[in-house]
Amino acid sequence: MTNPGKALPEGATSFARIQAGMAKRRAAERRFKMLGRLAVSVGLLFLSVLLISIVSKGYTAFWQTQMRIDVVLAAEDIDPEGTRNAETLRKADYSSLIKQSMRDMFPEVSGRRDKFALYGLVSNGAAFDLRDKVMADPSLIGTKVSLWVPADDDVDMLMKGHIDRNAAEDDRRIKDNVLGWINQLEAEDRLELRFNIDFFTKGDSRDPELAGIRGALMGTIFTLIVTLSLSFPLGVAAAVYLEEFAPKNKWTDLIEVNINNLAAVPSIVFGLLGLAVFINVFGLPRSAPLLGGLVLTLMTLPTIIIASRAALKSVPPSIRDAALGIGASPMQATLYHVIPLALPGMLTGTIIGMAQALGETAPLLMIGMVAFIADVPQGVFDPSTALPVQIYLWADSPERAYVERTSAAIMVLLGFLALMNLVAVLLRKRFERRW
Amino acid sequence: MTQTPILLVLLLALTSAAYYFGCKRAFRVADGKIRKLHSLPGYYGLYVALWAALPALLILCAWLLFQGSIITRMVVSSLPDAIQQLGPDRLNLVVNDIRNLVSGNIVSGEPDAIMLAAADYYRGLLSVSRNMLFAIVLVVAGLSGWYGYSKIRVQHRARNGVESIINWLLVACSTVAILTTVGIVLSVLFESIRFFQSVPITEFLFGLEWSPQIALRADQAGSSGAFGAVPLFAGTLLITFIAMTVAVPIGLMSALYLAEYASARVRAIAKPLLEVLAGIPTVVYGFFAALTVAPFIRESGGFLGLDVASESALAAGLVMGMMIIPFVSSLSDDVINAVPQSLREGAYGMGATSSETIRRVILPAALPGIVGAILLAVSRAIGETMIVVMAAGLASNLTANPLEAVTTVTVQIVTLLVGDQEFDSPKTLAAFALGLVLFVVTLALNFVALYIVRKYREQYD
Amino acid sequence: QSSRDYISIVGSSTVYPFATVVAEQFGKATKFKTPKIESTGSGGGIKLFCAGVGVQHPDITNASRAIKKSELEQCAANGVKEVVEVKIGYDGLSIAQSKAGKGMQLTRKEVFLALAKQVPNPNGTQTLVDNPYKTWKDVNAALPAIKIEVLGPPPTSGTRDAFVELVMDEGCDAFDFIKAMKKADKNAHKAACQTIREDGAYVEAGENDNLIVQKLEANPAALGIFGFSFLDQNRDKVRGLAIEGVQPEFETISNGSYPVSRPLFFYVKKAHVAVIPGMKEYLDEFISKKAMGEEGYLAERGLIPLPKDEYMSVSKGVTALDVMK
Amino acid sequence: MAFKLDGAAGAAHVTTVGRDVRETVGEVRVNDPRVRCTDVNVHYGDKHAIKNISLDVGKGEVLAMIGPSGCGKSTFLRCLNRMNDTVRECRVTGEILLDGEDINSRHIDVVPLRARVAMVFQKPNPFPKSIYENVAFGPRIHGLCESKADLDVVVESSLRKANLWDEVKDRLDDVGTGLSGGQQQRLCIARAIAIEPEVILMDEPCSALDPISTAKVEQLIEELRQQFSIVIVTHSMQQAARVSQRTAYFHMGDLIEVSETDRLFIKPRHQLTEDYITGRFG
Amino acid sequence: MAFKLDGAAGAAHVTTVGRDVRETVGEVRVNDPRVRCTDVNVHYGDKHAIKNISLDVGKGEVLAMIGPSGCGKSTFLRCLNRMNDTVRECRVTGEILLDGEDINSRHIDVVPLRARVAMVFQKPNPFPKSIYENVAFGPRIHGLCESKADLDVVVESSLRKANLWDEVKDRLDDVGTGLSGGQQQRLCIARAIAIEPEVILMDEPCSALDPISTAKVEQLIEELRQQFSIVIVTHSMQQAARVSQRTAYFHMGDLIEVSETDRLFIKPRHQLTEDYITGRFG
Ligand SMILES: Nc1ncnc2c1ncn2[C@@H]1O[C@H](COP(=O)(O)OP(=O)(O)OP(=O)(O)O)[C@@H](O)[C@H]1O
Ligand SMILES: Nc1ncnc2c1ncn2[C@@H]1O[C@H](COP(=O)(O)OP(=O)(O)OP(=O)(O)O)[C@@H](O)[C@H]1O
Ligand SMILES: [Mg+2]
Ligand SMILES: [Mg+2]
Ligand SMILES: O=P([O-])([O-])[O-]
Repeated sequence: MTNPGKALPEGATSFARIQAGMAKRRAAERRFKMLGRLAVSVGLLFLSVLLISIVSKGYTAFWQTQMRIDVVLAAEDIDPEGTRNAETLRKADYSSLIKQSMRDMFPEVSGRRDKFALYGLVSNGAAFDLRDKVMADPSLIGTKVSLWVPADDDVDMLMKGHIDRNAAEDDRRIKDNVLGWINQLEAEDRLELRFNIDFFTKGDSRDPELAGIRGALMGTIFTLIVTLSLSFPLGVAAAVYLEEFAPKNKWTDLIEVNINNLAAVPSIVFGLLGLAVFINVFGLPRSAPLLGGLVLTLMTLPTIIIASRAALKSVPPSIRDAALGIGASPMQATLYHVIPLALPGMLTGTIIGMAQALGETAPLLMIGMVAFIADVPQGVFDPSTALPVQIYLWADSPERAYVERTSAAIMVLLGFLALMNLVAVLLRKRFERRW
Repeated sequence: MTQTPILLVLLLALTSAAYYFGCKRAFRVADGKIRKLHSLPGYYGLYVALWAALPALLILCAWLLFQGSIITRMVVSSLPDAIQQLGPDRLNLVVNDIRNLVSGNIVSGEPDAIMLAAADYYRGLLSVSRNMLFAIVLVVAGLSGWYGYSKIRVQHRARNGVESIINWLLVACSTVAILTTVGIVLSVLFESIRFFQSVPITEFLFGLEWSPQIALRADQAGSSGAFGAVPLFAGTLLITFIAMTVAVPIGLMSALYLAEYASARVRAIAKPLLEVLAGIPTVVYGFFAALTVAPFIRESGGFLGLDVASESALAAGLVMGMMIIPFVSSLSDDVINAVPQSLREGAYGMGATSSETIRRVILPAALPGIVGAILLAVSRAIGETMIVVMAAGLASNLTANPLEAVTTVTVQIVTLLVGDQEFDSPKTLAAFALGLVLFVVTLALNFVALYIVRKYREQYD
Repeated sequence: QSSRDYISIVGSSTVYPFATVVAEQFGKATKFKTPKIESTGSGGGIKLFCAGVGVQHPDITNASRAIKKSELEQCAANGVKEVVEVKIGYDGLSIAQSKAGKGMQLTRKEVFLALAKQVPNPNGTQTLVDNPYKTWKDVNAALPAIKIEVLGPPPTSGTRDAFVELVMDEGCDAFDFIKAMKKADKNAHKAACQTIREDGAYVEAGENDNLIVQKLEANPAALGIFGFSFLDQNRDKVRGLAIEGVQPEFETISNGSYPVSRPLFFYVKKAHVAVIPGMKEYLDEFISKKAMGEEGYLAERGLIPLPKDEYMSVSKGVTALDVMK
Repeated sequence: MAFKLDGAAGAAHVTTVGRDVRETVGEVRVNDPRVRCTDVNVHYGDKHAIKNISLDVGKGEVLAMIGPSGCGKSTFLRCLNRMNDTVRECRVTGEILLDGEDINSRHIDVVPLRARVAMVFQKPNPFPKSIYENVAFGPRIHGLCESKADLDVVVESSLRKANLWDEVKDRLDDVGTGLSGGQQQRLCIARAIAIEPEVILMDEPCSALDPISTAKVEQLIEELRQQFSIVIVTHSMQQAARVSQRTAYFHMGDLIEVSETDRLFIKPRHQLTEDYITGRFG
Repeated sequence: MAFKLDGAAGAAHVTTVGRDVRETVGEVRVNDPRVRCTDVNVHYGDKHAIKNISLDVGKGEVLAMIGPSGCGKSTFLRCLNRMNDTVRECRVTGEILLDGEDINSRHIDVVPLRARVAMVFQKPNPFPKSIYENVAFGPRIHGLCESKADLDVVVESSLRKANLWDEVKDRLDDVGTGLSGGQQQRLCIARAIAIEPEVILMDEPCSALDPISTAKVEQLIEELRQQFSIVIVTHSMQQAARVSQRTAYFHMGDLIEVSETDRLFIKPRHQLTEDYITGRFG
């Protein structure tokens, strides 16, 4: 090389220059890496703050204060004719039996107001628990049984420390006399925090101590099954068509823009669409997971399509050439070589889309899934709600005890999310490779 | 209805059989020499299977779609005249009662003889229909399967046939997007038109004040009810902008870090964790933004002597940005990971540092995918509601100051739709108009984006 | 369409907590299924309700305001001709503040002065000027010198309408010249009384009352407007402010001495009563003493019961299924 | 040399007019062509990469294509099995007959076409799958093997023919992209011959190969020629001389000369050809 | 030949033990080494790809590496500027001194190292950017040019040296990936020399080049040698003979023989070398 430093000032070799610039570049490199690490940490930090705040608020909901009461199941109160007829047993006034047992425990309480407060110590659900017990085993009639029933939510809150015993009487929902009774019950070992099975096995209720997540969870599962089984194949198919097979013309441009645009449509508008099209035109039943699934499918579809297209785009053309060059049809090249390579990206899109669908409330509002539904749905046609709706509704309820249940429901939702994603994440890892 | 799964299973069995025999026949016509065939035997199998399944499925769907109304009509015509005179709405309730009787549900009162008879008739029709459906579907599947079967020749282009069917299926899948768009437009259009009849479209589009305080009626010209959408769009823009200034740097840097620097273990853990952020219900974010971030901003603002509203665009935008991090990070990470290793080596081989390689080689190569991810994130930010309702309030302000309260289009749509006012008031109708205008605006923006991306991509692709 | 063997209810989010309690009780105590209750907002509920007669349409809609005439007409146009109105009780609207706040006594006039967009000129002339007040002290020297900041419902909500009607209207009529406008120019009067300021002093919070409670807790200077049941549940965090010297309490609201409360309703489609299983029984459960009575379980949840005679007439009307005219 | 040249084409072939287009000298046509190209033009957007080329490939013939880098050899090669379809801005005109059938015609199905005219690319492009799967892919999709055992046989014999078997027999499950450059190239050759195409297009198949492997591949080409036609792009004139019967010299998109290989290297007819083979070019 | 061999290393170099490892014969060491490798081993996972190799690269020397495909030439070459760092399962041990400094040591920064020891890869890998940007990439990141005009000069001179200028001067804004195979290879060469490295590692730089371009590149190598050291992998023994002063013969991960090029081709010391260069191998 005759004049290597033509572009450089006299005397400076290019390596000297590189060396001179190194300190700055090294610093830039370090900065960049730090920024990356910082970014990931910020994201994770934020996540952990959220998680910690959720868990710390919600974990107590997995326990529930139960109260032991002794009930005299007098035959004349329940089944005076002794028929043991189911309808008779069902109609009997169990709540007065429970009231009686409360009176027996605190014979000194008198006055309508006080009695009223006393009865309020046990949950409204106790009478129904008792009824179910008697109907299951009519031989109990005529005996005195001792059973654990859920305590009222205020008692529960007190036991868990969410109501301050030392606050001024005016500042708490539990007045002094009631506090006295509770103390007495505690001293008699009649109050106990127990694992809250009902939370996982029951549907919604307006009594926090009876409210469970099962109905919403089942609704979510049904809804997401519909969503996943429609949106993944549809999304991938659309992406594959647009990226691999479609002629590039105005029409496909239009579809592309359309899809990008659908991603920006507010989710509640998809609810309007569901109402107008699926309910009013196709006559699908309101509030059904099938309907919710369809609406959420339309909502998540753009996410999956866009992610899948990005993934397909990044498969190098040489792979397609290789397959085509030995006589594979475009379909075969796509199926055997391109899609496997793009699958991680497609799965990411699905994970994110499903996560979004899992957390969405607004579109469900329009199609009747933001509702009080006590029965656990049995299929995709039964009316049901979904977990985020349950969370939303509980967060909006006045009763203090719903605060912890809201957080607990969020924990269940996140657990479900984690479970759902686990499969996808494992699959994605399997297909990931660099070449 | 409950028998449909059984029918589907039968059909599936038939289809599998069709596949099997298709393959077998292909073998036979080729005398066992596959290479004599035009396509792989599996394609012949698929060909026959598709013939067997598709027509039958079409009939099944049509049948299920129309069976209900036909049976209902027949039952209704069997009812006494007095009931038939009731008019469609009432009749519908009677039919519901009959249906409840048929399916053994609890009914409203003691059923009378007419109802019981009708229910019996209904039940009978239902079982006839079911049997006919079974017969027809299976026969059609058999016949059409046989047709496909009989077409198998050595030179029959089964692969092309199957592939073109698949191609049409793919086309159908991608038109779902178009149909959705049509559906959306139709479901907001009529109400929007009604809205524009009471509020001039120009006022709506260019009005600088949004204050649906007082229902707008003809006799109320002087009131302050104002439907100028500009502040809403400005608010949307502001919050989206704030969210993106959080999500894009953090998301992109995370993606780059995870794809290029992090060890496989860190990546395997951190990526799914970040994805959890997208799945946390927005109510949670809303509470977090309103109760933790907003007060923090207000206090630190007060500390600096700034006047910060207790509900600020900043709080909502920041938290929203956090929520959409995974949209940027995970999707970008995937496309970055897919950049061929040889490009990295090319840069490293000349003494580029990792960051230089990333910025100058990998990012440009992955750009189309990253742009897609960012557009998706922007879209998500535009469509988000709950966080803004809870943290940025509902008051519309035409401002670029992130420390003030603003509101967004979607927030207004939701609050207008679920509010208390009468449903034909301009307030409710405004929600539809907002939806429509937002749709059109984003559509236009997307066209612009497509154009820009195209132009920019031409340099690289 | 498939058959429906449960009651479908839609409507107000304010009535939702009460309707659901009744529904649950009804579902547990009878052989019928628990009704499905959607929380769609009063307007949305009435829209669905009025869409027609038939199983695909709801049987009942809850409302935190009376149905409007135009809506009833729309109903009739869609074939929903017979509608039974049921007034179920009152919802107290409380103005509250964090326990950490200073506490104050307010009058409706002061609230009006603090929140209206235009107020009578402080210099005494009988004109309206843009609201100049920054702190409560500006409004009334006896009040503390804290910034006016009130978290309240947005203009789309019925709670807001009620607030405007019960507080602002009353407050502004304390000024004679405005009151006089009512006769001359009804709309001007309405505009003067019902328009709430939009300069940030009144913060339009969402419809989530729990959130307002928590925001108040975080910001002791602010006041909040929300339903009485939330005040009741959060007495350790917030305190209700007395209006015209009356504290928001169960008793004061129920006996009418606390001025700010509004009636709640639900509307029944009479055509459905005979054919949807359980309709009659649900209505009976709702108007039973055990539910709606003075010591009924609804009262326990914060619904302010109807006065006795009103209760009697409502219950009679429901039993007879008297339709609205 | 075993095959006859078409008498008519013995003289210079006059291409249809075009001012900047050079006429081809030499034997463009053969008696019994497998592939016959007439007036083929290729444009990449504005760039006119192949200019009015007419050329035959005979049955059982090895045709070598030489010429300076960037002159259009690969582009022309890719026309022969319509690989240029996959390049968006690429436009091909003219007539290309395979066994008398125009492969550019609308109703031709490119898939069986490419199975008959297989291609080995200039840059090795193994699938990111196992070595076995790389080779087995073609036979699988074309249904060449009835059983796994058959397939094993085909994979092994293809890898043997490509002189790769010994190096990879113990690691058939490793990914193909983890091989050395030359190994990848041989893998791609093995992949192409596994489907037993009628015409094989090879774009510099030996560029990354050592002399021994090169010799093996050349030997393979000689074997394959018995049944098939082969078109090979090469930069090594020695190689062209060793393996081919006819050689075509390309220059900036023009086909300058086509002659019997021996003749072309010994007595080129065109000045440009002579300059190139004597190294005087450029 | 201009440079002296290190006396001590004149004899066979005894590598540290290892049963399956062959000893290298010939002049492993030189007097004034730029690069000195001692006992280098490379593993890809389980695969032992480079076995205990010791080798020097002298100042101002062109060292050619030959050997059958898959024998480890590229792998060894990639050790010299730590490119193997980028392969996840690759493990390198042993000592590699560049101007007396161990490049594998922890505190070495690979960035200036790779700027000093630049690499041209076996598979052309232009960036998906414009041709201009491809060449300007190095000078840009290393801050070698003050102004756009400077940069233009560097880009032009690099492209000229790589014999590509004439073909691309009108289309510097086209993407590099749209070039022909040989053009891409020359682009990669231009890209590497634009940063004026001290050592250039070339992995078969001429494999896709026609003879004329090859000659140009060889001439370039000759020029560069005045200042820098060059290690070149090639399959063409002629090329090795033409451009290099010393040649190393690799065989299945072993370095069999290193000799002055003339001597190695005329009088190889090891049986394997002889087999290979006479074509008797395999
Ligand atoms: N990334 C990798 N993973 C596993 N094995 C590899 C990898 N890269 C190379 N090898 C193996 O290491 C051995 C040496 O490879 P290398 O690329 O160094 O060969 P080479 O001498 O350059 O051959 P060629 O002349 O064909 O390029 C080969 O057997 C190859 O299969
Ligand atoms: N995809 C493309 N877009 C634009 N121009 C291209 C494209 N592919 C090739 N070219 C141009 O067309 C001309 C012919 O390219 P081709 O690849 O056919 O050359 P070649 O003869 O194979 O060269 P080499 O021996 O270097 O591989 C070249 O100038 C090249 O730059
Ligand atoms: Mg080429
Ligand atoms: Mg190599
Ligand atoms: O939901 P509301 O109509 O009561 O505000």
